[in-house]
Amino acid sequence: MEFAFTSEQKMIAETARVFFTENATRERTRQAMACDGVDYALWASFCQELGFSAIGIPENLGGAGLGLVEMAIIAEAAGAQVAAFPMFGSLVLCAQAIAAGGGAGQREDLLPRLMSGETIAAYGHAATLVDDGNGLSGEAAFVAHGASARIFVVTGNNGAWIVKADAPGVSIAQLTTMDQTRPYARVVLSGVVGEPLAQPGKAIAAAQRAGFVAIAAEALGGAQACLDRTVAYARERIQFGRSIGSFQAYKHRLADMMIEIEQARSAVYWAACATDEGAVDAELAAHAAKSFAADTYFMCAGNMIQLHGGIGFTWEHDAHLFFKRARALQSMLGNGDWHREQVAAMIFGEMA
Amino acid sequence: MEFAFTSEQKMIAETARVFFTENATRERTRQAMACDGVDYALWASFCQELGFSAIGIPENLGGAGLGLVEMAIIAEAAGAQVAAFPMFGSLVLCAQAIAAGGGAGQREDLLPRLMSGETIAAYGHAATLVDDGNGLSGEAAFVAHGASARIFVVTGNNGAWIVKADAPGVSIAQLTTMDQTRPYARVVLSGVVGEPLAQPGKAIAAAQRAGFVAIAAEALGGAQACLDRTVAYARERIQFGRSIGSFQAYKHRLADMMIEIEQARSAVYWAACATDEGAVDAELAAHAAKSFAADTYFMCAGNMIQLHGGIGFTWEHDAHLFFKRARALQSMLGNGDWHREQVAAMIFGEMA
Amino acid sequence: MKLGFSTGDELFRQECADWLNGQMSGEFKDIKGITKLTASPERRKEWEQRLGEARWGCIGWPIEWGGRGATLGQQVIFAEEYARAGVPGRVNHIGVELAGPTILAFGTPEQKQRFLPSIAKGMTIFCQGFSEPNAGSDLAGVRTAARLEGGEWVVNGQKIWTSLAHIADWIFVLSRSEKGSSGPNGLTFLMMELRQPGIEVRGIKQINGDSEFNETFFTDARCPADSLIGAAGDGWRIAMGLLAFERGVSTLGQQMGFRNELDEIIRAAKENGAARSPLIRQRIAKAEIGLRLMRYGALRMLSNADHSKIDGAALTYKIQWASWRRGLGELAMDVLGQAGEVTDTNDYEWAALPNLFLFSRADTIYGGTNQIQRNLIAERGLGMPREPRGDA
Amino acid sequence: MKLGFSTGDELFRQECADWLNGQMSGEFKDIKGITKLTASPERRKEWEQRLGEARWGCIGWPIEWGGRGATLGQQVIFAEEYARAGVPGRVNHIGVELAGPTILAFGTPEQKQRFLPSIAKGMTIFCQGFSEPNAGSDLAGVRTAARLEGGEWVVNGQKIWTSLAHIADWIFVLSRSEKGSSGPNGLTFLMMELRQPGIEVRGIKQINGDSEFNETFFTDARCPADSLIGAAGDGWRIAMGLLAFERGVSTLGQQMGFRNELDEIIRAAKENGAARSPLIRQRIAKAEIGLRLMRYGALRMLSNADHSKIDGAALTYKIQWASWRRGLGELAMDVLGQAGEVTDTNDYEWAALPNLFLFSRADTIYGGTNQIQRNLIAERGLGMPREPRGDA
Repeated sequence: MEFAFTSEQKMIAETARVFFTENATRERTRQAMACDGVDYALWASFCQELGFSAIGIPENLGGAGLGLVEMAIIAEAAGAQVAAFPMFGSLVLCAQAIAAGGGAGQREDLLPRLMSGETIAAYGHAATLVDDGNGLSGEAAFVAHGASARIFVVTGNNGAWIVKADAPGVSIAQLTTMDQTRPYARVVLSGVVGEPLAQPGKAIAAAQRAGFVAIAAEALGGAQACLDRTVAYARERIQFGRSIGSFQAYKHRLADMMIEIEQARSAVYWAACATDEGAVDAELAAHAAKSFAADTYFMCAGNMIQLHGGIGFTWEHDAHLFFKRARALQSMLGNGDWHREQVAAMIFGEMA
Repeated sequence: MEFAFTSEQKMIAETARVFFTENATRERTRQAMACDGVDYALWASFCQELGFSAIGIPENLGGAGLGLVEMAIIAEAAGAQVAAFPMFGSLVLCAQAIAAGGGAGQREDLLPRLMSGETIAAYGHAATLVDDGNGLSGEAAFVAHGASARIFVVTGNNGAWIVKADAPGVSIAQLTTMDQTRPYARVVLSGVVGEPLAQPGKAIAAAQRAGFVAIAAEALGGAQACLDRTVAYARERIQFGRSIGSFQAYKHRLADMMIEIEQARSAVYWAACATDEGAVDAELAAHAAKSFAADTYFMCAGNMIQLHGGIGFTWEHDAHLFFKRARALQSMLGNGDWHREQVAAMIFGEMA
Repeated sequence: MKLGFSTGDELFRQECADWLNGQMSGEFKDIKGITKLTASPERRKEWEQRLGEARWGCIGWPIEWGGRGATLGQQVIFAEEYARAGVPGRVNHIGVELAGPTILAFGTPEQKQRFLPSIAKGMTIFCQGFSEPNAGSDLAGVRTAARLEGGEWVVNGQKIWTSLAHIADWIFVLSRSEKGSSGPNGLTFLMMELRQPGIEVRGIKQINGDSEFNETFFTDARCPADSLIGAAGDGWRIAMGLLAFERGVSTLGQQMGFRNELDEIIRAAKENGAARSPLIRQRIAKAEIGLRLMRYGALRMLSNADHSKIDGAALTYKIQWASWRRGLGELAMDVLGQAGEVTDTNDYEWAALPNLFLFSRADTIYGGTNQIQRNLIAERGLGMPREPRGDA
Repeated sequence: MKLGFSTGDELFRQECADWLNGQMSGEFKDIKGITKLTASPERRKEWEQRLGEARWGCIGWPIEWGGRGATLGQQVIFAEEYARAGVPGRVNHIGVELAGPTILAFGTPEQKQRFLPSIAKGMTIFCQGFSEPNAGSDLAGVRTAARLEGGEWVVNGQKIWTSLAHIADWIFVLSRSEKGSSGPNGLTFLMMELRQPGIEVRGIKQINGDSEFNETFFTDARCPADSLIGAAGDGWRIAMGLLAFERGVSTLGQQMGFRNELDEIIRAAKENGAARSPLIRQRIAKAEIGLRLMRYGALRMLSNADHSKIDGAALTYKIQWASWRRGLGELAMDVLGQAGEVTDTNDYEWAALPNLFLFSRADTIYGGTNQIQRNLIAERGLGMPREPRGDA
C-alpha cells in the first residue's frame, strides 16, 4: 500500500507550504486584488527561485519530470493561501496544452518562457471560434488572468491556437470579478492571425485533465485552510462564557467539514495518481475530484463565514477570499452538475 | 387575519385527536398489520359513531357540508397515530371522485354506503386500461387497501369506472407491503363489466385534489407525532450521565424537525383552504403541500429512529410504523420530484 | 379558517396602491426600485417624511400617536403594496418597528410625547446599539458601561453591527449600568442622541464591498438621566421584549422583496436557458414553495389570537427565511453561471442577484445566528434543557 | 504515491480468485450470493472451517497462529476478491477482526494458544457483549456486574445488540468488576463460553422483519478466574483498543458489498427507465463518487505508516460509510418507486434493495452513532473541548 506521499513528495509539500505562507500574505494578496490579481513578486520567486514551475512538464521538454501528483501538491499549497498568481492559466492550462499538443517549435519557443514566468499565458475557450481564412474570430468570455497575459491559448470546437495579446484584432477587457485574486477578462478576436497547435485534441484533453485536477487540489487546500483557521478561532473565541468550540453545534460543523475534506483529499490524489499512471478510471476520477472538491470548498468556506459570526462577512477578514475563490472554482471548467452528468454517462455506459 | 382554526374546527381537531389516540392504539394497529391492514372496529366507530366520515362531501349529497380543511384536520389526527383504516382510499379518493363525477344514481347508491363504512372502496389507476367493447382490461398495480375493498373506482387515461370486486374477470392479489397499515393490492381486470362515471375528468381531478391534501395532512400529523414522541423520549433518556436532550446536537435536530413541520402545517392548510375557496393558486398549493409535507414526514421519521438509538430500529418500537408510512406517502400519487416539476411548469408558464 | 381578504380590505389595498404608485411615478421616481440599504440616504429621509405627512408611516400605531389604528389585515396589505410598488426599504424601520413599539410598551408619558409623533412623522430616525465585538449573539455579555454622573448618563464602550447609524439621529443602547454585574443583570436601556462629540460611527466594509453596518464608539458620550426606558437594571427585560417585536407585519413586506429576487432568478433562467435544466427547475420550485410557505406561515402567525401558547410559526420564522434566502443566493449564482461573477462596474458594485449571493451570508448570522435560533426553538418551543453558560 | 498493485500482488489476486471461485461454484455453491447475516448459519460455520483448513481464515495473522503473515496489500486483495466472488460475510468476523487481534495484543501466552489457532481454523466463533439497554453509545455506563467467587467470575446483567450471539460459541463481555465504581473505571474484559445455563440469547426483531441482533441475558453466568484479558479493572483500555481494530482491511471487503448494492441500483435504473431522469443520474453519480472515495480513503488509511499522527481518513470513515449507505437505501427506493414497497414473499422478507433501505437506518446508529462520531472527530481530530459528562 503506497497511496501516500513519498519522502520527496512530502518535502515538496512542506517547501510549498512554507513558501506560500511566507510570501502569499494577506497584505500582498490584497494589493494584487486592487490591480490585476497578480502578485508579480510572488510569481517571480515562484517561477525562478523555487523551481516548481516546471512541475508537470516532462523532462525532455525542459520540465521537472514530475507529474500531476506533484502539481496537485503545489496547487493545494497555493490554494490554502488563496495565492494571487497566474499559475493556473499559464502553467496548468496553457503549458499542459502546449506540451501535449504543440509542435516542436511551439514547445521549444514557449515552454521555457512560461516556466521562467517571463511570459504569462492565459487560456480561453470560445465555442463559436472560427478561422474563416481571414483569421480567427470569436469571443472567449471568462479568461482567468486574461488581462495579465501576453499570449493566449484559445480553443474552439475544431481547433486550438496560440494568439499573441498584442496581435492586431485582439481586444482584451478586464472584468471586475467577484474573486479578485483571479479576475476574468473578455477576449474578443476579430480576424486575428493565430498559430494553430499541431494536435489540438491532445492539447485540449491535456489542459482539461490538468485543469480539473488542479482546481480540485486548489479547492482541497482552500477547504483545509478554512477548517484550520476556524479551528484556531474556535480555540480563542468565548461566547456565553464558554469557549465557542465547546458548543456541540459548533464542533459538529467542524467535524462535517473534516469529513468532506478527507474525502476531497482522497479524490484529488486518486485523480492525480490515476492520471499519472494512465489508469482506466482516470477520466472518471478527474470529474469526481473536480466536482467533489469544489463543492467541499464551498461548503467549508460558507461554514467559515458562519462560524466566525459577524466578523466573518467583513471585507477586512480573509473569509471572503476563500468564499469567492470557492465559488469561482465551482463554476470554472464545468459546474458540478455537468461533471456528475459525465460520471453518470460513464456509469450507464453511454460513452465510448 | 383569519388563517387559523375556527372554534368549530378546533373542536373537530380535538375530538379527532382523542378518538384516534384512544382507538388507534399500537396493539390494535399491530393486529391489523398482521391481516389486511384494517382495524375494522376502528373503521366502524369512525364511520358510525364519530360521524366524521361525511366530511368533505356536500350536504346535498348526504355529506357533512364541510370542506377540505376539515378533511385535512381528520387526516392529520389519523396520521398522528398511523391509524390502520381505509379512510384514504374509500372516503378521500373514491367518495370524492363519485361525488364530483358520478351520475345521480351512482351518488345516491354509493355515497351513503361509503359514508356509513358498510362498503369499503379502493381507488386504482391503470394507464393501459381500455374498454374494447368486451369490457375493461388492464392492471392497477398499487391499490391501497385493495384487498379489503368491495368496490373499486378505476381510472385510465380516458375514463373512470366503478367496478365490483366480485365481478367476473376481476382478480385481486394482496401484496406484502412495507407499510402494513396500508397494504397494496394488485387488481387485474380482464373483460370486466364496469359502470362508467358520468364525468370522469371531474372525478379524477377531485380525487387527486383531495388525495394530495389528505396525504399532506396525514404526513403533517405523522411528522408532528415523530417530533412529540422523540421530545418525550429526550426528556427521560439519560446518556453519558446527562439528559440526552441537553446535547446540542440532539436539540438542534429536534429544532430542525420543528422548522420543517411548521412549514408543512402552513402548506397543508394553505392547500386545503385555497381549494375550498377556489383560489387561483389552489393547484400549485396542492402540489406544494403533497411534496413538502411528505418529505418533512420522512425526514422526521428518519430522525425519530436516529434519535432513539438502537431501540428505534426494533420491530417492537413504533418508530418503524411512522417511517414506513412516511415512505409510502412520498411515493403515492406522484413523488416529490414530479410534484415539484408541476410547480416549475406553472412558474415558467408552461401550463394553461 | 380563511385566506381571502374582505371587500373592505381590498378597497383599502387599492387606496394604498394608488397612493404609493403615485409617489413612485411622481416626486419620488428617482428612488423607485432601490434595493441597497445604503443608497440615496437623503432622499430616503425625505421619503420617510412624506410617509409621515400622509400618515402612512406607522399605520398600526394608535391614531393619537400618529398612526391610523389599522387592523392587522390592513397592515399586511400596506406592507405588501409597499413592496409591490417598488418602494425602497424604510431607513427608519428600527424606529417604526422596534423603538416605537418599545416606547409604546415601556415608555413614560413624556417619552411617548417626545418620540412617538416624531417617529411617525419621519423626523426622528433610530438605530440600535445591541451587539458588541465580544458579544455577538450573546447580549448578556454586553460590556458598554453607563454611569450616572451629574444628572447625566456617561457611556463608554463600543457597539457593532449598528446598521443605519450613519443615517440615524438617535440610538438606543443596551449598557451595563451596575459596575461588576454580569450576565443579564445590571443592564440599562438608554436612548441617546447620536450626533454628539462622544459618539463616532465608522462603516464596516463587507464581503459585497458595501457598508450596510457600522461600528459605533462611545467615549464619554452623554444623555440626560431620564433617557432610560424602564428602570435602571431593567435593560434585559426590555431588550427581550424588543426582540419580540422583530417579527410581525413587516415580514410580509420583506417577503415581497424576496418575491422580486426570486422573480428575477426565474426571468434569468428563462433567458439563459437554465430553465430547461430539470435540476434548476427543482430548485426553483423548492424556492417558490419555500416562499409561499413563508407567506402562509406569517399569516398563521398574525392570525394567532392565543398568545399564551408558543407560536411555532413565529418561533421558526427567522431561521426559515434566513436559510431560504441564503439558498436563494446560491441558486441565483447557479442560474447565472460565470456571468454572475463579473460586473460591469469598475468599483466592485454588484447587480441585485450577485449582491444577494454575497450579502445573504449575513442573513444567517445577524439577528441571532442559525445556531442560536435552533437553541431557542428547542428550548422555548420544545422544552429542552437550556444550553449552560460557562463561567469563563 | 502509487495506486497500482505489483505483479506479485496481481498473481496473488489470481490465486485468491481461483480458490474462492472454485469453492463458490463447487461445494459451497448453495451459499453463494447470500447477503443476509442470518441466512444458513450452519453452512456458513462449515465455510469458516473450510477457510481455516485452507489457511485463508486470517491471512494477516502471524504464521505461527494460523495466519499467512500476509502484507497489507495482500489482505486488501483477498478482501476484494472474497466479496467479488460473491462469498457471504464471515460469521466469525468478530473473532477474526476483533477478538483475535485483541488477544494477540493483550492476551497471555496461554490465551493465545487456547484461542488463536482455533479462531484461525474457524472452530471458535465469537460475538461481542458491549452495549447495554441503558448505555447505548456510552460504554462507560456499563452495569453488567462481574464478581470473583470461588475461583470463578460470576456475571449478572444484560447486553444488547450482540450480533451473531445465536451462532457464536464465545462472547467477550465488558463487565463492571468493582462494585460502586462508575464511568470508565472498574471495568473488566471477560471471555465467556456462550452455551451455558446462565446465558440466554433472545433475538431482537428489527424494522426489516429480520433479527440480526440479539439481547443476551446473564444470570449467574460463570467463567474461570483467568478468563480476563489484561488486568481486572483494565477493561476500558482494552475495549478502546479493541474498537480501534474495527477499521482496517475488512473495510475494503465491506465496500465490495456496497459495490454490489450500487450495481443493482444501476441495473434497476436502466431497466425501469429511472436512468433517464437527470435527478436520479445526479444521485447515482454522487453515490458512485462516494463509493470510490471510500475506497481511496481506505487505501490512504492502510498506506499511512505514521501512526503517531491522527489519521483523518480513518477517523472519518465510520460516519462516511454509514451516511453514504443510508443515502443509498433512499436512492434505491427512489429508483424502484412503489415497486420497492412490495415483496413477493408472504413473510415480510425483502429483496436486497428494500432490505438495504430498511436495515441501513441502523448503520448510522450501531458502532457509535453519527453524533458520537462527530464528537470523536471534533475532539480527537480537531482538538475541540470534550463533551462534558453529567453527574446524573
